[in-house]
Amino acid sequence: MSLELQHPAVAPQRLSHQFEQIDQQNEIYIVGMWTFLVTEIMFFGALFVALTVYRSVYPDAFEQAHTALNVWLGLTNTFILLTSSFTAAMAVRSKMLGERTRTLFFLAITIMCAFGFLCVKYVEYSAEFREHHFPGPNFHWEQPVTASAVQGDLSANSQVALGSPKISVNEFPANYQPQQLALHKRELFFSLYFVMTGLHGFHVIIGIFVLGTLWLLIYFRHPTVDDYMPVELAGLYWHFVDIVWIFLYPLVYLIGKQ
Amino acid sequence: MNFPIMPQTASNYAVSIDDIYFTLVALTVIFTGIVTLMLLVFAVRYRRGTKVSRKNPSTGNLYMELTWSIIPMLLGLWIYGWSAIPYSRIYGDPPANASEIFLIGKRWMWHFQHVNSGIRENNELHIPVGKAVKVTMISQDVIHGFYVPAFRLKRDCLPGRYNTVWFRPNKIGKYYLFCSEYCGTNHSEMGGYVYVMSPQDYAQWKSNGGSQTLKETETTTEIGHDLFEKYGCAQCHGAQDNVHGPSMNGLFGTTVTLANGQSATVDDNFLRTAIINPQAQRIAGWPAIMSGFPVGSGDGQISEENLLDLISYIKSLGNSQHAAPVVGNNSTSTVALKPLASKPAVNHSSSLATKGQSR
Amino acid sequence: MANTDNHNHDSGAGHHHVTPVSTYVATYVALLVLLVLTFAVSRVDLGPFNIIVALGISVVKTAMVVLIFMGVKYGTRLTWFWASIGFIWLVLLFLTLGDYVTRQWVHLPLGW
Amino acid sequence: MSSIPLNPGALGSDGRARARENYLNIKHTVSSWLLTADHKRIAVLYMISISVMFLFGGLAAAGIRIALVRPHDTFFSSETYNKLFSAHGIIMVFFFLVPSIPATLGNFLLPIMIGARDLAFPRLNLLSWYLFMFGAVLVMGAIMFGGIDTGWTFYEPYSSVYANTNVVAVIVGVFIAGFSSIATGINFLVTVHKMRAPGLTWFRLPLFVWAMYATSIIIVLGTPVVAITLLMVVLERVFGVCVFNPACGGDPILFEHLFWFYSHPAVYIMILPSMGIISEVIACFARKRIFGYEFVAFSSMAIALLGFLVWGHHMFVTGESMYSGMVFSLITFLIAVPSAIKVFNWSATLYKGNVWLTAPLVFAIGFILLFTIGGLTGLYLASLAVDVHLNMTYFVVAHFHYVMVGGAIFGYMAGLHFWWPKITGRMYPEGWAMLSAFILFIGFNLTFFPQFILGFDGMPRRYHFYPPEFQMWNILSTAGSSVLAVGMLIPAFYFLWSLKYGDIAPANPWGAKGLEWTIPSPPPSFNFETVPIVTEEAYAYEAIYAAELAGDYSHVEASIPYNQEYVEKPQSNISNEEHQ
Repeated sequence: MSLELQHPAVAPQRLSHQFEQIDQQNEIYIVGMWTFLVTEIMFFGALFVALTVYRSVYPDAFEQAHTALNVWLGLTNTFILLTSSFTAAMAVRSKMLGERTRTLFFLAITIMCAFGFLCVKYVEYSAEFREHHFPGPNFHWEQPVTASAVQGDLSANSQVALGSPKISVNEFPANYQPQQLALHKRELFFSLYFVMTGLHGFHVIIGIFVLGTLWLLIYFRHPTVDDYMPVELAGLYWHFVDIVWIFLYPLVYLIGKQ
Repeated sequence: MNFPIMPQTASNYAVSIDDIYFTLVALTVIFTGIVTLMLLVFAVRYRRGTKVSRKNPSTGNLYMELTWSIIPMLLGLWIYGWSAIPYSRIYGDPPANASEIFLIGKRWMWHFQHVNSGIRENNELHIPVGKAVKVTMISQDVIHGFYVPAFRLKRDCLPGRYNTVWFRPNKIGKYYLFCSEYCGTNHSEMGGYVYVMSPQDYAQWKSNGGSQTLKETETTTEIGHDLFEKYGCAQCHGAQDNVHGPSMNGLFGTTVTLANGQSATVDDNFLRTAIINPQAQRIAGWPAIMSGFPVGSGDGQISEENLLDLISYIKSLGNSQHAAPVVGNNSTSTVALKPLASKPAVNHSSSLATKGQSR
Repeated sequence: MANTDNHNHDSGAGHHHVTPVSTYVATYVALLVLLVLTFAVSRVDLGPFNIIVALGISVVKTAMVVLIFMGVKYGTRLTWFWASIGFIWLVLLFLTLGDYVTRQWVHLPLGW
Repeated sequence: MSSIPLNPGALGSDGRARARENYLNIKHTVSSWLLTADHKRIAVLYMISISVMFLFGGLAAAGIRIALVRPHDTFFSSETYNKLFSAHGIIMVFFFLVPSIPATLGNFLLPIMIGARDLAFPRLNLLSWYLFMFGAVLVMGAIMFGGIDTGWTFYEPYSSVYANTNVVAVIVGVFIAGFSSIATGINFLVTVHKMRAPGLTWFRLPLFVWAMYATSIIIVLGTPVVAITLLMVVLERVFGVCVFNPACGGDPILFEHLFWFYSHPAVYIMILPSMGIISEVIACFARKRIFGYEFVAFSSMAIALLGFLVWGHHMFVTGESMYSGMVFSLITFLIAVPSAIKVFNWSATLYKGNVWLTAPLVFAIGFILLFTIGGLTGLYLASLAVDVHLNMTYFVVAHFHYVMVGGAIFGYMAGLHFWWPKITGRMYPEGWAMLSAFILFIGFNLTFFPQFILGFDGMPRRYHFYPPEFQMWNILSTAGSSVLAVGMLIPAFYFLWSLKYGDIAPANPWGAKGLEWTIPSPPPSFNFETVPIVTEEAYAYEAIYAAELAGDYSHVEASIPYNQEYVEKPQSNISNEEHQ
């Protein structure tokens, strides 16, 4: 087995039976992972197309609906994911150089960031559920009255939402009734919001599972992770999850003018 | 034993579409013939053991490749251009004098409303020969397909959006009407007949009130007028009350600027959305005080049928192009407004401006 | 099993490129700056340019993550190919928008 | 797998032949099959699975044809009829046609054709079969216990709101099978890119490999889109989210856009591999290099790429923008060009060949004829105005059956016969194969040609009841389908028969070129003892052609009778391609 590597400190690798050379094997893994990521791009891409179409058809409804989202929590989550992407890249680098402790350290931070992301997401989701923003028969929408509602005053908002519809019938002519159904284009926004962020969150959970497994394997010095390739591939996946969020944040949280 | 080769031809499109069709049939026969002949002749003539000349076998020739790329391509482009013309007529704007018919598809029946006579019929459509007909269609549930083979005419009937198609029947007769888009259990039974009648027969049919089953004498426009009052539309959209909402007079067919800066043409689909979900495309300059009327049969809801009636009424208010100055609060609307004298302004809605939803 | 040990060094050796820590840190800082910029721009009303600027920044951020964090910059031509084809193909999917844009045009006078 | 000896074809030390180890007899346990990472065994597993699915799909089709004998059928209720055609479509499209050639012949041959020991990711390949089986079992269960009545297109809002059948289970099954297909696609792409034998440049690749490559690109780029679209239907049904439902402003046409973004290219997933097979078969039995190799190769890629730009031609009448329809129609006409190039190049290959009329070649000629008709009738549907009349009628049904049955299945049959000796080590009975080819061709045309006329007459598809004047054409079609069924059953019987009683196949029964014919039949577990080095282009039949014209047929290895002891013969034509 020939190992002629550019970097003197790079850890040794093993060759599978179907390959001839270690370089070939490495490139195959990387290209294979990228091909998988291409399918993921198309997977999320279809949702982005749906978002773009509906946003262009119902610009105002989307602009109104998105005010219910908490921009600051979204910003926090973007920050968390960018950080985790950085630490994931560092973990791959450390693993490539055979620095076990540093690898474990950076992987741990990446995993913690992923958990942090999910915690923030949990806070956001529970607020949306409290306000009946989840699409379906219980969907309910109220136009935020003040700018403070936009700023994430969750406790105040939730109390209002739990009560009866704020707009009472007697403020309108007798034959003119407020209709929740008329506001359903916002349900469309929230459907896309939940599907897209939910699917992204699902990818984060898979990422935690993969990175956590790697962490354990490296911790217990399992032979399958002598090679840096598993960490490299998990890193590629994790960066992809980050990229999806890089687009989700401006397109879902920052619609139109604030 | 009955082996029909082609359907009846009874509309202005039938002949032009058949021309393209039979040209394609000819091309198919020619090309399939060439390929079959080549394959069979070569396979038999050059089969193993035959004593034929096999000198200079070729494994590629750029000119031949170009020949059999470019000829099919040119033929294809010719057919493409030829067939795009009737297509753009079928789904394009109808002639101005076309009589209008509303069509509501529901599982599993077709419901027609003749706009100018108010006659309604189910699964049957009676139209006079030689007169252009525009069908505006919508579905109450799933996607249906309005299909009359004799007219070579098909259009999907979508839920939530109007589709239109127009045609001019040119042969008296009784023709099949099918649902072409799969819509559930009794999909194959969702059909009926289109009766193309002579003008005299049609006039008599019309004076008899149309189909025996559904006698309606009020026109859709008249029903729409009643609904306009019933739903309280007139309170804000009446003749002169341009404070809370744009007047409907002369609105149809104009181009308006929306609150989000885009411009839109006021057509059937625009009005439909405006009634169901006004905030989705509010005309610039008007307060966001109107709550929509969702489609349904409950309180405060409006049926697909009534929606069409309302739209028919609003259309009847004309699409005047007078460049009257825009009345209203700092409106950027380009709507031409024509005062309608007879309708009294409803004034108890003034409280709406202050109490309505704010954006 | 690797019986051909006279293999070409150029082909796959690039994967062993070890990016300096300083590059990663610089990229990270740049990403954070762009994030703040995204947020700041969304607070200014630029009309239709809000979305264009936001998408532009996202594209730049993505490019940085793909090229540096994911190491495509040092990858082989094949990696470049597969890393770009997904994004290119996504553009085809967005041709769907053509339908929505042109649906309004049905009332254009066509001359008959 | 590393315990398997790498030199399985060797003779015993006494020079006498012993039972040669191959991928079939190396281990006999059930687990050695179910946990195998060998691409050849996985191909066989796939072959068995899709044959079973084809049987189910065929039974559903028989039900449809029985119902359509009478204009007002009383044998089935309309619910049952709707479930039958839905089951037929879903099974045939997602569980037979899409995996048919890539997952069986492609899986078996692709690594061998490029001189690799296995695919790049053998365990992913096995996972792909398990995903397929899981999806298939789920879908079959859902169809058996309740069924689904949405049609294979799952159009919204019928599928999300109105259907009250097992939509969720079926869609989840299709979704999972989609990932199986994606796994295969990724595997093929990476394998073709990185695992070709030394000397095997892109323009020396067999055209089957080109076709598989083009197919894989479509799978990888298209399948995720339909997966997420169908997932959204499930979410609409289960959680009440609202993406395509018009009740909250959703657009059912957007569903159609996203659905056809995959499902139109999916047609090319079905037909491109067949085209690859036809190229192999025609070149082999004409004893000639394929005419215009580069054009055939690039036309595969052109079809794959252009195939992604034409999805809107399924929606001319739905309310898609008129202008959008015009663009999609134009590109659809352009895609006819690469198809025409292929057909003419195949025909030209036969010219001045030394044509050996075997069953694979007869199937291949049948393919070209039927595909020509299928392709040309596609132009009727691409013509905007004509499509307004023909869309959603039996014309469409006839057209895509000409492409998918006449195309994909005839191609699959050609390939199956061509490589059957390689896969099983046994020859199929030639006479029966010829007979079944002719029966299939006649039965097929009798079944589907009347449907073109029915379609032009205006009979809509998916109709249980129809106007009585269409009855005679339908009776003709049903009669044809029974002939077709006989034509399908004959191969099923003789293939099974040949497994035990067929003549033992030599390494290269056809005197064909290509790396797969240089190794024994059936191939050893690791395909090649040493990595082959390729020094010539694909289909270098010149020497064989010259020899045959001179009356020398010695390169065609005679079948070895069943009772003779198998002795491996020295293979003269290997030495040209392999330099150790």
